[in-house]
Amino acid sequence: MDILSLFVLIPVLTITAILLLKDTRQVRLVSAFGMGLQLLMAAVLVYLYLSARHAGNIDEMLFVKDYLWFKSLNIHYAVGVDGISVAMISLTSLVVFAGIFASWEVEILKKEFFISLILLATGVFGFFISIDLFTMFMFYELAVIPMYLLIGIWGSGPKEYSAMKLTLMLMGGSALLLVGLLGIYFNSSPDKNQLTFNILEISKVVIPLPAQRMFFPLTFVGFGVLGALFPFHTWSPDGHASAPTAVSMLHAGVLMKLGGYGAFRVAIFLMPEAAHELSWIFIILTSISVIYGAFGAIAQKDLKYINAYSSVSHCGLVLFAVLMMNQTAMTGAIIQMISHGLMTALFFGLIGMVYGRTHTRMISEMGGLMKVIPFLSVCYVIAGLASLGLPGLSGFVAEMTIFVGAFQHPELFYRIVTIIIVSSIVITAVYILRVIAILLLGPTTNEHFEHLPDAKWFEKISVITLIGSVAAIGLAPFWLSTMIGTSMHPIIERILALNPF
Amino acid sequence: MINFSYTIWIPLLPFLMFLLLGLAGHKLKPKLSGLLGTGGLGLITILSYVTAFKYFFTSEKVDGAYQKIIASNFTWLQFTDKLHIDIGVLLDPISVMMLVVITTVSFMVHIYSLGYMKGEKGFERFFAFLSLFSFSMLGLVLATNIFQMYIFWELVGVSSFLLIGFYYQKPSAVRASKKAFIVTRFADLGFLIGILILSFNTKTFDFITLTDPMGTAIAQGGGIAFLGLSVMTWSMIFVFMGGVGKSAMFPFHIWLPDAMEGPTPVSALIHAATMVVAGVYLVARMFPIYALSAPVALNVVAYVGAFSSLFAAVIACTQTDIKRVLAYSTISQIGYMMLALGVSGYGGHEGLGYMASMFHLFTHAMFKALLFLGAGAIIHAVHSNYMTEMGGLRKYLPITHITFLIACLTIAGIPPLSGFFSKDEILAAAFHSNKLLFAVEYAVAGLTAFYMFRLYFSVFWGKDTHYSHEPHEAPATMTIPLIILAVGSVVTGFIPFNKLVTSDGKIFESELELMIAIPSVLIGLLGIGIAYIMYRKESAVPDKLAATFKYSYKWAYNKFYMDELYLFITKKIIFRYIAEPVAWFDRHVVDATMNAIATVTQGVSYRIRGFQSGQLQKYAFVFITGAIMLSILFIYLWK
Amino acid sequence: MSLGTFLIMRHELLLIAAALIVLIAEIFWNPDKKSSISLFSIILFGVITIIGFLPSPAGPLFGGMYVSSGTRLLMKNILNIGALIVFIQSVTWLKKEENSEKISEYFLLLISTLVGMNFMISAGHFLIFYIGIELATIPIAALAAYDRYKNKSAEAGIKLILTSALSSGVMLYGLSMIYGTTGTMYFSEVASLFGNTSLQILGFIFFFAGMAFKISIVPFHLWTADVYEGSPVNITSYLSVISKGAAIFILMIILFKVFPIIMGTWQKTIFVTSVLTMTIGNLFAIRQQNLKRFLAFSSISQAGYILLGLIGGNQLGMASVMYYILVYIFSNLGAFGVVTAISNATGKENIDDYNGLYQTNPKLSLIMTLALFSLAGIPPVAGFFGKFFLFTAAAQQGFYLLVLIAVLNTIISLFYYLLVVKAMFISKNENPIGSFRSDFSTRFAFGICVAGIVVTGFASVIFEAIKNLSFGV
Amino acid sequence: MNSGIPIQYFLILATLMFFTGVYGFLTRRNLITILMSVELILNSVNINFLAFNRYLYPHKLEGMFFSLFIIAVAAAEAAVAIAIIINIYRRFATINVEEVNEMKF
Repeated sequence: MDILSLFVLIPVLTITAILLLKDTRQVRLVSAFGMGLQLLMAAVLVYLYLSARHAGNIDEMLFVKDYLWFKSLNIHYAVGVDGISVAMISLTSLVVFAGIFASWEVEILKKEFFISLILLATGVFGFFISIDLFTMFMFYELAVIPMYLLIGIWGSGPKEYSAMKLTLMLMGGSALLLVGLLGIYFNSSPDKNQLTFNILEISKVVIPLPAQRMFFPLTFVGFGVLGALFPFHTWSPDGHASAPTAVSMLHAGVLMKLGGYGAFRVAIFLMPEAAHELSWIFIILTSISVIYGAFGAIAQKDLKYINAYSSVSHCGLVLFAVLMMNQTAMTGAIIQMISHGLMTALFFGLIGMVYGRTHTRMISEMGGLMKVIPFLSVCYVIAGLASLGLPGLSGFVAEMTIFVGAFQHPELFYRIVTIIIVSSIVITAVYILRVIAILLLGPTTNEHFEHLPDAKWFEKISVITLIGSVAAIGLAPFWLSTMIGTSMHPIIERILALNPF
Repeated sequence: MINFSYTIWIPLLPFLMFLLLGLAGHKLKPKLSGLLGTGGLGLITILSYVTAFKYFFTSEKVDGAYQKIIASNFTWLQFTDKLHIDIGVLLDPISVMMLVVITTVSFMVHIYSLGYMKGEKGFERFFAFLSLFSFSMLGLVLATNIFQMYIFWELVGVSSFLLIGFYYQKPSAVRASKKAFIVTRFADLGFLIGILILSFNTKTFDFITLTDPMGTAIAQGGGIAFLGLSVMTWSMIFVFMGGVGKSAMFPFHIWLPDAMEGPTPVSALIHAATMVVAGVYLVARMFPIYALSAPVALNVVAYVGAFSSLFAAVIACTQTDIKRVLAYSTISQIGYMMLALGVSGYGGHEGLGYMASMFHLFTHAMFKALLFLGAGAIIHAVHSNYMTEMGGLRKYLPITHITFLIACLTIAGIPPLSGFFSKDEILAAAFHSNKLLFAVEYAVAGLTAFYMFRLYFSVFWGKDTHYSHEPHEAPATMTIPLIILAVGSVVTGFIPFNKLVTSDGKIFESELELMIAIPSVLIGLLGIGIAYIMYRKESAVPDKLAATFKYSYKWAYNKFYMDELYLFITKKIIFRYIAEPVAWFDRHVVDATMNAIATVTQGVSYRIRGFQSGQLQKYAFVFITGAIMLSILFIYLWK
Repeated sequence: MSLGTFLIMRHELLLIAAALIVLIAEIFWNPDKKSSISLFSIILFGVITIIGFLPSPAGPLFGGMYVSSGTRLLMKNILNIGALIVFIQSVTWLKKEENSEKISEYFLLLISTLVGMNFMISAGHFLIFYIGIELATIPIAALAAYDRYKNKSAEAGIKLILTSALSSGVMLYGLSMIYGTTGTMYFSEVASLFGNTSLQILGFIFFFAGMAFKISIVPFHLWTADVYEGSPVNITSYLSVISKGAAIFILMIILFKVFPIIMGTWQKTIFVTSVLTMTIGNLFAIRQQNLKRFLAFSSISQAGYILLGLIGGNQLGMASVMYYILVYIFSNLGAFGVVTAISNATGKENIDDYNGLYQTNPKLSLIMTLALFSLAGIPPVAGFFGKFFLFTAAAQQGFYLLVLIAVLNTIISLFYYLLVVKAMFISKNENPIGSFRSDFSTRFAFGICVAGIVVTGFASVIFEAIKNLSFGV
Repeated sequence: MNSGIPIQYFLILATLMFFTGVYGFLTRRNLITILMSVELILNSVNINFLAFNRYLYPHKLEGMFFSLFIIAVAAAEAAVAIAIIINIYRRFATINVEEVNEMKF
């Protein structure tokens, strides 16, 4: 059994175990065990990957396994992983592990909650390990549907409305994506009976330019909808605000990364000429979503809305960097995905814990929590500093790589847009500090928030795993950036070979 | 080659101390954590003294110039093949001088805080933040490349945010820390843009390759022009913008007076000696580029420095809170240093301004720290910040009184003290290159003497106010640093800076120009005299004077309404006219279009529900017309 | 003409035999155990379905009027599977006292419609085709009016019989035009003699109108909602799945074999009608409250998607249509099964009555969710694969615009499918439908449907088998 | 041999009959009359088949067979329709087609 398919098998086994469980109390223990095992597997995978690379294995994808699925359409269940997907898998396992512990006190329908949560995780893991477009698309859609139930049943506020809006918009994105994939499939090789869905084989063939011009926007916008591209981001604030803690952690932390990763791996890697040609439209859109998201966050009153808008801004940055199509910017985009994934999961986790205690998310109603719940407040400050790019935490590494990379672009227009994007670090600082100042510092305004219980053990585990990984990337980014950089190299070579700009 | 690899411990030790106190601080007894912090600082002070001695006196010089020694260096993050961030230690005259300054002042502040902060609730948190600050400041100073400097630049910003907001219960402290962080963050944005432009053109971050006069960076600096100025000038102006933010020069000075909300040792350490001079250090570090390939930027530095010093000196004369007076005097003194750098040339005697600025930085650190710690002792005794509520303290606080007097005399530029030598060098440098700036600085020297002694007389002399309870002299741990610093500010005047710290590392001869020294002493005495008349004894002269210049006094007192202007910009413009419309736009336009699609489909489905009328004959009618329409379509219209 | 050659018609012969056996059996059955007739006829039909899968000789009969080939056998087998599930689901309904004495008529009529469909599918001559289609329609009209004690059933019956009569009239008019211009009614000869004259296109369009009535494609679909709502639930499921499936199969065969010359025209016709069908089907489905009407409009929009497979006119198109109909059978019958079970137990058919269903009977709501997700085309259930292959077939011929419209329509369809899921899982209800335990036959039918939904997706062997058989029309 | 009436007359007659039948179907109130109009449509198609067969392809009798079957099927259809109409009369007490529309929208 190849190691990669284990990543899909373990969650499925966990789900079946939960199904067979009678007593609902053990449900969270079983899922914690399952996801803990998954985290362990991720660590093993990273170790194996690095040792394989160390031993001089230089082919693009490692641990490649290929099972024929539908012979007539040449669809394979092909799995393989390179530095980038290993990084994404470790991110996902970390966030899922923290998510499980953040939802320790779910009351209604415990079993169904954990089943849908882990189903979502299966979809995401499947997406990251597969290199066959069809399997990738199947896992992509599999990951979106549990969101409806998770937000609809366990959410708060206008949960039906936002659950429906979120699902429809994301499925709308995947609809465009389907047409894009079919376009790529039917142009994937000159002679008709060699058509393939396999990314590696398609990348060896130059898709004719008119086809690229038609299908690149479709695919990029299809993934962009999930990656919070500007006009299609409106599902994110409502969706996150009414989702339960763990769900918004998983969604913003991991699911939105599917969009960025997909845009990079499918849209740009397979259709570089069209990507380069049409990139100026999407550069404008993504830079709007960065600045727009940051400004939007300043004026919000609800904690979750602030974080939702900041996720729009950070994910916009990812798409922006991916479009720059040079080695540094793309590596920066991947690191930004990982760092933002961890940070936003941390933020949503903490917001959920604060909401669990004060039962309100309006920052005006709360104040001076530092004295009342010191552990959570300190973690919140650390999360805030990480998200505004303090050196020594992962935000800085990601953003600096993107800015320096984006600034290496030969054309002046791209460099001027980069300077506009760089100003987003100030706006981020404004809204982060605004929240920290109102929420945590200053005297306690609300009398019945005088003595709230501080973090329980499972909350501590969830928060510490995330802070630990954020600090690890921040302090020693070398291992991560080289891991991603080396596997970015062949991709960049292929892109530059086709259109040396 | 002397082995300097141990110097990596100088920044590393405070970082470990920060981790120790930060994580395990609340478990240790406050006393122990305080001693741990101070001990750590003491150790690295000794280390830096040893390094300074070995560097200046034992390491050999290549054709007369001190060498830039990379003690250790490792790649932290690889961007492109040529651009990568390294973390390491670079030793050269200004960085070793800064090492000495930072560690000395920090050590003094640590000892002082043992006394000042005793009994405070967050005692170990305070020392943890102090160690974090020392780590980031040392890291900044020892940076081998511009990106490492940017990293520690941000860390310094954050530690100042944490320290200013130490009393997080006080809303004013929270507001002040937030303001400080955002203003400096805005300036750091400029610094980052400068780095990006610089690195794009010169393809490197390292200081050595950048600042090497014969190197490629400077040679092709004048290259691609963009909107009139050469790209190198643009990058230097942006980099200087970062310096302006951190050193509280004119446009971004508003955060420094509010930063006084933090505990006084913090103000002494950060807002007098170390952090605020980071801007000066940055310009000094990049000086070869400024001087050789971006002279326009150097002029900008000079004029910003001059204007800030004049502007701050005028405001300082009207302030009543003693810490705010000292804060504005700091802005004014740093304006001095910036001016000195601005008017200096490169190499040999031309670099007099550079040497003078570094010299003044060194001496200013000593006596300004002393002034702040003295003010701390006064506030500690009287429990109030305002001069108006003090008077005749010389009887109650003898040691503070004497040390404070020495510091005031130094800053006023009275001969035997260090202030006189360093300020005189600056005035000489200014005189040789730019007469207008010399005149401005000359006036500022007078003003400085006036407002310092206004402070001194109204606190220690003036009316004998009766205090609610007997003000007592500060305990030993607070007075010892005062004495040491007082001795320091006396002795440092005689250090031959022209042999140690020069723009190109070579020694050059410079003697005291009496032609400038005498007038500067005279203007100093004049300032003291006026202050003596107005404030020595209870007198109505100051109020009468204030009445006559009613408007200008009111304006100066309210800091020329700069705070209100910034508040207006941030609150009104950014919040009301950008953030809220964006949020509204997102809620009512982008979101509304998505909902509109849904409502349109619902509307259409409502309107066409009539088709399904339940009438059999209507169905048949649609059936037949459908068939006929299709056949017409495909026979005639759409072949 | 040895008797052996008649074995080619094995499917039809077996069905006729079964019909007669059921008819006669009812006479000899002792009156008080009347309900066991349904069990007997289901077993009988089950045997026939299994025999259907045995390999059998293929070739023309009656001088080319009756043609049997591998694909057509596969089509017949798919229909048999669907019919078997409908039979099993109708056991509980037949147990009701008002239907007790007309159980065998029920089976007789259904099996006769199946015979009609089999003849229709293996027609080689328009006459056999006409007889088959009429034999398939008229008994269903009688079945629609089966429930004598409900107004709606009678109304459904009259609407069905009159509109189908009209449509067969229109179709015959078209056929007469085709006969007039080509002089023959044999499929093969018509294909060779067929030209592009406007009279012939008129004939084709009128013929297509008749077929479109059966598949309920938009301009001709208005009867569907009322008949589905009025007639008893099992007949509705039979109508929506088997009769529609058979009509699609024969339309596919005729388009590929008889009218290849005017491929351009019929591809354009399908393009127009498929867009209309999907959009209007979805637009009407959004507002429905009654679940039977809701599933009616959902089946109309599903017909729109199936047309995408037809438009290709290639082997992949045919295979994906057949595969999709198999998946459609399982998912639609799964959904209808739940509706049947609940309406038999409580008589409630509105979506609001389904609020909070998950609290009381979770298994039923899970089956309903799986069926709806399969209809919406969401992984991991089979509907996703079915829809994907349909879109691939259409995209292969370059109809990317149509695929885009279809894909956007799936979002609207996902909206109203999720409305039902929302009702079951999310909406609160103070008196939800009481938890009840349906009898063995319904649970067995659910078992088959769920197995079908889950397995046909992943098991690629099913699609590959269909692919190899297809295009051997 | 085709001395008598040219084929066009038959075709025109058949088309006229077809559209009168359709008109009858759409306008008449009474279900029975609607049924009669359907019969009209089917008979018009018979005429068509017979005319084509007789005039254009006299040597083959396919048209004849076809119309024979149409007549048989029309009869079956009418029988079932009338049975349903009787049932409607028993339920709705009317056979006015407008009143038989409980189900709509």
